[in-house]
Amino acid sequence: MAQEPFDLGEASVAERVAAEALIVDVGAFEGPLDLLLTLSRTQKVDLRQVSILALARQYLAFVEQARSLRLELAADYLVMAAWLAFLKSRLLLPPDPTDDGPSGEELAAHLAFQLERLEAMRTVAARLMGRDQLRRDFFPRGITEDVARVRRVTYTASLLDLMQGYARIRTRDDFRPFVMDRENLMTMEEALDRLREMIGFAGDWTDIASYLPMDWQEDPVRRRTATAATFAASLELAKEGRIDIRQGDTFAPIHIRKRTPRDG
Amino acid sequence: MADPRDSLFEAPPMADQERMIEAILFATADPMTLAQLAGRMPHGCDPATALAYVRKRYEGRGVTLMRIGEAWAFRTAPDLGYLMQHEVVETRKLSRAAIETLAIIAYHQPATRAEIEEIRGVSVSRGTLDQLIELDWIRLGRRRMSPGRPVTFIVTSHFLDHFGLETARDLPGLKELRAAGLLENRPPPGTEEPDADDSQDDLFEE
Amino acid sequence: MADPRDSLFEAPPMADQERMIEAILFATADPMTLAQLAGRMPHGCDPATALAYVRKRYEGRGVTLMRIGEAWAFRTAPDLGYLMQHEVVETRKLSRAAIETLAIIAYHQPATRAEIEEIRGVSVSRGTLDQLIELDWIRLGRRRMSPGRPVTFIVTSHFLDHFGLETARDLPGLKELRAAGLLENRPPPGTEEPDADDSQDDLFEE
Repeated sequence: MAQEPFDLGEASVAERVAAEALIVDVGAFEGPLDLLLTLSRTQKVDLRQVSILALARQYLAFVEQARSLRLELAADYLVMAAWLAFLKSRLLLPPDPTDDGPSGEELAAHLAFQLERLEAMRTVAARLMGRDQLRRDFFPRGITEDVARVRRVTYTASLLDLMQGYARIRTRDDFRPFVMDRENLMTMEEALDRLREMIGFAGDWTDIASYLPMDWQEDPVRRRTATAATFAASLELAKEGRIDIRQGDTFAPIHIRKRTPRDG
Repeated sequence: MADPRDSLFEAPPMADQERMIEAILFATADPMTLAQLAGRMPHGCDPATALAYVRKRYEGRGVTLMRIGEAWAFRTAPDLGYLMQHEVVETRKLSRAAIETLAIIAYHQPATRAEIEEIRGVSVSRGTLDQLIELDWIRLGRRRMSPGRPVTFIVTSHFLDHFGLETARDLPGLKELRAAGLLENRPPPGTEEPDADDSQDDLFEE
Repeated sequence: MADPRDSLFEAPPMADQERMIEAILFATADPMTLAQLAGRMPHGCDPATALAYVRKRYEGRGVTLMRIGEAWAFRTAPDLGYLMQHEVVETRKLSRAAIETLAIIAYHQPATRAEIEEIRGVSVSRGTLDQLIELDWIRLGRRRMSPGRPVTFIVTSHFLDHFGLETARDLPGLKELRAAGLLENRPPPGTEEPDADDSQDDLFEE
């Protein structure tokens, strides 16, 4: 199989055809194992009986030819070539008793196994793809019905949750008991009652502070709540159309007066 | 496999035509008219007759052959429509805000929104109240006779059922809560311990 | 109509259960597991038995009940595929590498990438695996309990559905391949015996 160095100028037609065929072939192989499998088919025997020695020779010749044609061979082809050259020498030489590595026969048997396995996988792959396939040979339901997903959320809480929730509120640091501290709290209702009574006598603008009861003016806490309640009450009365409210400036005293019918 | 249209000049047996109708109507995305069926089936077929047989075969089954205008399709038997619903029940724990709001209403009912907010110290979202109303655990009570006539909330009998209470007065009082170790902090000094029953009387003595 | 779940404590008659199976499986293109069927049927139903009856009923019909892994679906009879030219979904042609990789995973599953490469003798491109995963024909299996804990690939139930296989044990030629020892993980001579107990046995032998 040795060939003259490839030269474009002097190459015969046959050489060029051979070279092109090789280029095509190298591209068509999926790696050295694929190439070996193809080569082994030329032996026309069951893969179990394939002569690995003959196969190694064929492969090496192939690689040699590719090199002589200055074809770029991928590294793994060369690695395989080196390995097959090693295997060839193992198969040809009598076993070295000092070498406890695998024998040439073992290595050859494994290569044969790999080739047979690859071949088998290709066969079953073809059988698999040859099967009836969904949406090509058999079909699923064409008119599907949506299944309405009704999501029902139920909430749960136990009595303990409830009690703990309440306890949590009642033990809060800033907890102020509800409707308790009546002594120092003027409610809006109280202020409203008082204001309703007094406003009838106030025809002119009067400072809202003057409506605070005497006993709510000294203690700052009591004055604050009374002021707030009275102011809120005055807003309520203004809403009802009973009084007018004015404030001259920010933070200036707030004045109220009774609204007369002609104003309304 | 060879297309029977090319090779058959005799129509396939009616049993085969039935199978064809089944397969076509099963797999197509749209109902099919007789003409469309005939166009798909081998020459010489009689889709009208085959269709009649198929229709008979599926009578009373879980799917039936239905006529939709001029076309035909398999449809779920009407009485099995409920199978096309898949109910997923999700159980969630009530949010802390909802629990606290509910607890306040239970202990203080009737309670206005302003009162709930005062006790919780934060505003109560409309959604929280809506959720509790939807759960049928609270409902609107009488309007409070105070300015603005605010609505009040009270707990429902459904609430009592759910929490295994005969009346809201069965709710443990603060003393019991403390005894149960639920109230660890003492109230700030100078404040009196309220009797939780107080605020509930007007509702439950009606 | 009332939900039978609320009112029935006795299971519906088997004939009705058959109808339910028909209705539910006709309504979807996806295979459904026994658990999914049971979830949709009233309490006390026995979908496994009902399925067996339905399967028998549809034997030889234009549509047949097929088992796909752990799930069930109606599919048209393969011999009538020629009638469904309009429904054929053109799929991208798979490369030889993809087809071989798929076959290796199917027959050797769970298979690591290194094993696929060992069998094919070339490296497996990321794109090939991605393509198969995108087709939903393979998915990641458990990690192999070997150094590096490599990921493994296994075929999906969608793969079984696509190729009309009841289980992965029904892959064509599987028995012969196993008998010939071609599915054994045979390490090259002179290398350490790998831990074999994690190989495909668990998937094919129950």
